[in-house]
Amino acid sequence: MPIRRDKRDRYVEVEVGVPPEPLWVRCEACGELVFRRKLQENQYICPRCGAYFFLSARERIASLADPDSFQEFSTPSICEDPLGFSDQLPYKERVHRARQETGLFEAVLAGSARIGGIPVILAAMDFRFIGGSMGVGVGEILRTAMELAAQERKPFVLVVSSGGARVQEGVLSLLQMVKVVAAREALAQAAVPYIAILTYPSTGGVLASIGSIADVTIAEEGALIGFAGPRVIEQTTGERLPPGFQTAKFAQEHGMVDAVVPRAKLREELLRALSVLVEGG
Amino acid sequence: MPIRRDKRDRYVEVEVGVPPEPLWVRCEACGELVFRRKLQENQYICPRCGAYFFLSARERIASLADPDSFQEFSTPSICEDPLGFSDQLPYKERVHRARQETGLFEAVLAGSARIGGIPVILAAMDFRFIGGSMGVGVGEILRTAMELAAQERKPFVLVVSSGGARVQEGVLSLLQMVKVVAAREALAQAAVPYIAILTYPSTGGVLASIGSIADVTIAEEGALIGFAGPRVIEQTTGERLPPGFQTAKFAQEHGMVDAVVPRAKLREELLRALSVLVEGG
Amino acid sequence: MTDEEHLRILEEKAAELRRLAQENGLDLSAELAILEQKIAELKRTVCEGLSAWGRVQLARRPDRPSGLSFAQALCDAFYELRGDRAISDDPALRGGVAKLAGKRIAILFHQRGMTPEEQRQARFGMASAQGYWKAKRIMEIAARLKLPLLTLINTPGAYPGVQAEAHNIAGAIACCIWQMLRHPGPTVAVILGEGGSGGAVALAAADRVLMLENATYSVISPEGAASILWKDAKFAPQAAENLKLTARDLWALGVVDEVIPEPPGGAHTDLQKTVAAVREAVIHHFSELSRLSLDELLRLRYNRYRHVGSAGAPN
Amino acid sequence: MTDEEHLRILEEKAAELRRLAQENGLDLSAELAILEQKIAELKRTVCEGLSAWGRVQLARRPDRPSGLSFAQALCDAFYELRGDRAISDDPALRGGVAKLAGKRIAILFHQRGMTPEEQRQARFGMASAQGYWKAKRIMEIAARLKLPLLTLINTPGAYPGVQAEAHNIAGAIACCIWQMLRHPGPTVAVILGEGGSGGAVALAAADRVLMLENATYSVISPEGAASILWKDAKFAPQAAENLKLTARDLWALGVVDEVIPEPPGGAHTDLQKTVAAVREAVIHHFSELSRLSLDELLRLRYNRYRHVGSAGAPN
Ligand SMILES: [Zn+2]
Ligand SMILES: [Zn+2]
Repeated sequence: MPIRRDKRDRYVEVEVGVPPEPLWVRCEACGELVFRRKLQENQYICPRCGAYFFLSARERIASLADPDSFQEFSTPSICEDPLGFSDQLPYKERVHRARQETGLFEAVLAGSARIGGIPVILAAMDFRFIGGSMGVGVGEILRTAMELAAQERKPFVLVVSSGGARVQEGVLSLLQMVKVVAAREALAQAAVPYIAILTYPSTGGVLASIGSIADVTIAEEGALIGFAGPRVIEQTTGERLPPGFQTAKFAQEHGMVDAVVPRAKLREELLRALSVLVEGG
Repeated sequence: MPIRRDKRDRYVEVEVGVPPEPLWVRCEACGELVFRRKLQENQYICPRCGAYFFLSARERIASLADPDSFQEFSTPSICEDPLGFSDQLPYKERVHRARQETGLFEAVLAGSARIGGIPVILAAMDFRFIGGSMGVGVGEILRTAMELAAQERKPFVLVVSSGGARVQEGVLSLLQMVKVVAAREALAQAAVPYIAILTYPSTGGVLASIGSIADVTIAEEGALIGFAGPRVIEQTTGERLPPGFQTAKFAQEHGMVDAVVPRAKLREELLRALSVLVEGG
Repeated sequence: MTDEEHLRILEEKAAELRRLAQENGLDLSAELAILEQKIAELKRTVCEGLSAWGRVQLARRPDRPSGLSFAQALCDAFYELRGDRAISDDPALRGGVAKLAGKRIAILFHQRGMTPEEQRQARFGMASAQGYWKAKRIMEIAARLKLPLLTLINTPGAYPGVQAEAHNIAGAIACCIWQMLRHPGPTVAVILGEGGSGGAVALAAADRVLMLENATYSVISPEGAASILWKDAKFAPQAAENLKLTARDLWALGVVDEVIPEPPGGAHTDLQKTVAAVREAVIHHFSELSRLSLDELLRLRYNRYRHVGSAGAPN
Repeated sequence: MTDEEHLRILEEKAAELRRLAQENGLDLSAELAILEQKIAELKRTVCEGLSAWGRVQLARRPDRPSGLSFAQALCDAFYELRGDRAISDDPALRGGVAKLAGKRIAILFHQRGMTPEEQRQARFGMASAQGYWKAKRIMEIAARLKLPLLTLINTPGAYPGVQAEAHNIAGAIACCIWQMLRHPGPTVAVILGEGGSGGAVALAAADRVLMLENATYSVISPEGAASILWKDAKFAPQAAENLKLTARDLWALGVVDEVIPEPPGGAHTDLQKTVAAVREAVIHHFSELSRLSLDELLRLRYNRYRHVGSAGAPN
């Protein structure tokens, strides 16, 4: 995993070296060096200060799905680098590196799974993959997943962890917002429930599309939930941000989410929602 | 017309004596004695201070409809005094007096009309008739008017002037809220436009049903728009009411109305809306 | 001595007998049985003989069945949905998705609170604009997922406050009525305690409206009616009588489809029995409604409300 | 000397010639004709030769066609609808019902303002949560009245502010996209100036998307992209080039159905001509769409967006 640090707030990420994985990682919230296995056992929450480290898509799925129940979908066929984009690095190279570093095809991992025995379509975004940004690949994976959920009448569960749209795919990434909302409408047409879980971070174009229009919206305690980044807000408006701005609690106080739950209770909460939302049971 | 004074705010009503009508009326806002004909010519706005006197249903219809175009509907057949209600006066007696004083069957007058040549179904409430309150009679007249509008595909225009539900008809008056919303749905099913004009006063159960769900909502400048009365709010919550509370401007600032217009421009505004909302033209 | 005072004395005596029996190892079951029978009779008399005003008092008891705990007892499972998605979350009007007798429903209910702190938070069940905007949102989810809709009503009325007005509480109530009328599935409303004016009717535009025996449903509080019409709040009992706000009166008027009997002494004396009775009634009506096609359901619903109080109507 | 500077000098000369001719009663029409031809040629060169970054500058001009005055010029009649019915009214996103070529439509557009005061009020066309909640409301009215929907887009993006976040601007944008996708009638979006990210796409999920020749449509501002990807805002021109944000680029990508030519020199140089061109294009597309059944319309719309960027897609 690459070193990624977001200075905006207290949430921290795994400190890494070269593979194989380092034994110790530092919590940026409290400075503690934590034994890696201990961190894993504690669901990537700092045992000293309680700060949330974000989860990779695979870790997230492992934490929610019944053991061995997840069956990954095949990767979609998409236009790679549709704009021929290049900044300090060619976009193709960025994608290549992200794939190598994460072992994922794109910033979201989707498949069929069971949660407490209930068959679902489950997708989790991965912030390590170019900031969990949504481009054509993410859009296609989500669309396919939702259309299958509609067809098979299985609830769709999405764990959001995204900085927003994939800048390097330009308007095509913007239009993925429309694509995933269209697929969400397919779910609605089939009266199939959709549950969104907002984690760190749920921002930008992903929040302003598929992240905000679930039937049930659960926020993880450590989530960051907002459309615009705090720096952009401060720079554009000169406003001072209130304490706790864009936290899960802020979203709850402003009526945006149905529940805020700690990571350790997320699966239980999801199961409670699912068992009410599915017929029978 | 009876003497009616509402102490809540600066809006005033016509001071009366025995028929024939008195030559002079007093403006309670500024104390001026105004020559009656002059007041009429000025659309019942005090020529000295600009305070709005409310209009009777007939005056309102005359001010909006093309001359001689209004054709009143026949009165509905309703249960009179369905609860056998009696307070300081039997309810039947109250209705009887209101009918005599206003020359109306109920607190709303409805019929077909033309506005700038456009055929419409037009209804105006009359605050003099037991505070413009909505009981079974008002509910029936409005329902019939809307169902006819839906059937004949003519826009429905309603001028609200109501203190709320007709207390003396108990739950039956409460259920008129449901009745008029059901008829409003009939308009929607027929894709027929509905324009509400909120005047002094638009409150209680009428605002919380048919008054708030038009396609176009125009407030007269002198309107009072609110669900609960200022005294109730102060007594229940102990809150101090902000200046301008529940005025047309307050409603506009809080996104509740599409336009606020002075009485003299109401017909013109209505015509502008209608001519866009009807096909052809 | 009123029946109620008599009842209290008998209940104290029974409690003492039980204590004596336990402390001294005596068998007083025969004596207790007689006493308990008397208590039961008296309870029935108390409830049956209640004036409209007496029922208003009963309907307002903070320990009336209602709110979250009642919804949870009623349903096999309940998942709460919160927030209006634009302003905030109102603790006085709550709801979500639930399972009732194994079937999925959406549910909405007023929360009054029982402790003073809960009551303050929930404003004694007076929901604000945000509550009704949330209710509309949950109704839309129910429509999308094709869930039957159940509402449990117990509110003095919608909240009269500056912020409620600023967020258009009137429009929110109107939209709830409208959405309930359009709901593409069966709808049942149960008035559990107070059914107070606009705040109640916002959730009551249902295919079937049921009332607990001692619940009330009124266009205005008796005190409000008394001070407007009699110019003196002391006339509240008289206003209550005139307003025909009791379950039986409204059943006779054709406004209410079924009066659900309460345990002797009132619903609060035996919540479990009350839950069971409400549950049975609700399941019965949903099951009846589920036999109708959607077109029929909507047509019957519209007709029900289109004709309230017109000359040909059942009342 | 750049072409633009050259153009300004020639325009000043022409103005002087006209003044001379008028003041002195001279016939300088021959000289003027030559000059005007040169000006026209130069204008064409200026526009055709524009870099992506040049077009970004052009698209951002405060005198670009957009807003209320443009909507009024475009339509035969316009009646504005205001307010989100729950919070307030946003002056940066406006709309209502209108007549276009004698037919009823609903219309939504960004308002940027031309004077500094107007611009401050309208936050330079950055609409807040309330604006998008209002837009959703107007879309719902359009659906109810079965009106075709036209959107005119010109915004740097949605407003990034604390109140916008508190009122759930992300949810409001998502709901606009959703409602536009469900709209039971033809929808046409025209990007007139800046089509800035989420604030633009909220109104752009249409059956047909048209762009003025010098308009832009982008996932992020070039400055934003430059500071994120190049870590230096000075790379904005390079970012602009890479982002493929011009009308022609997007037409080539299949995102845009038609590029509406602007008068030589840009849309702001001849608003009347621009209005006429937009009007003609919009009427053309509405007329094409009106021939489709509702089922077909929705199917085509869904397919359009379901396949953006997938391997089999037209781009
Ligand atoms: Zn720590
Ligand atoms: Zn005066």
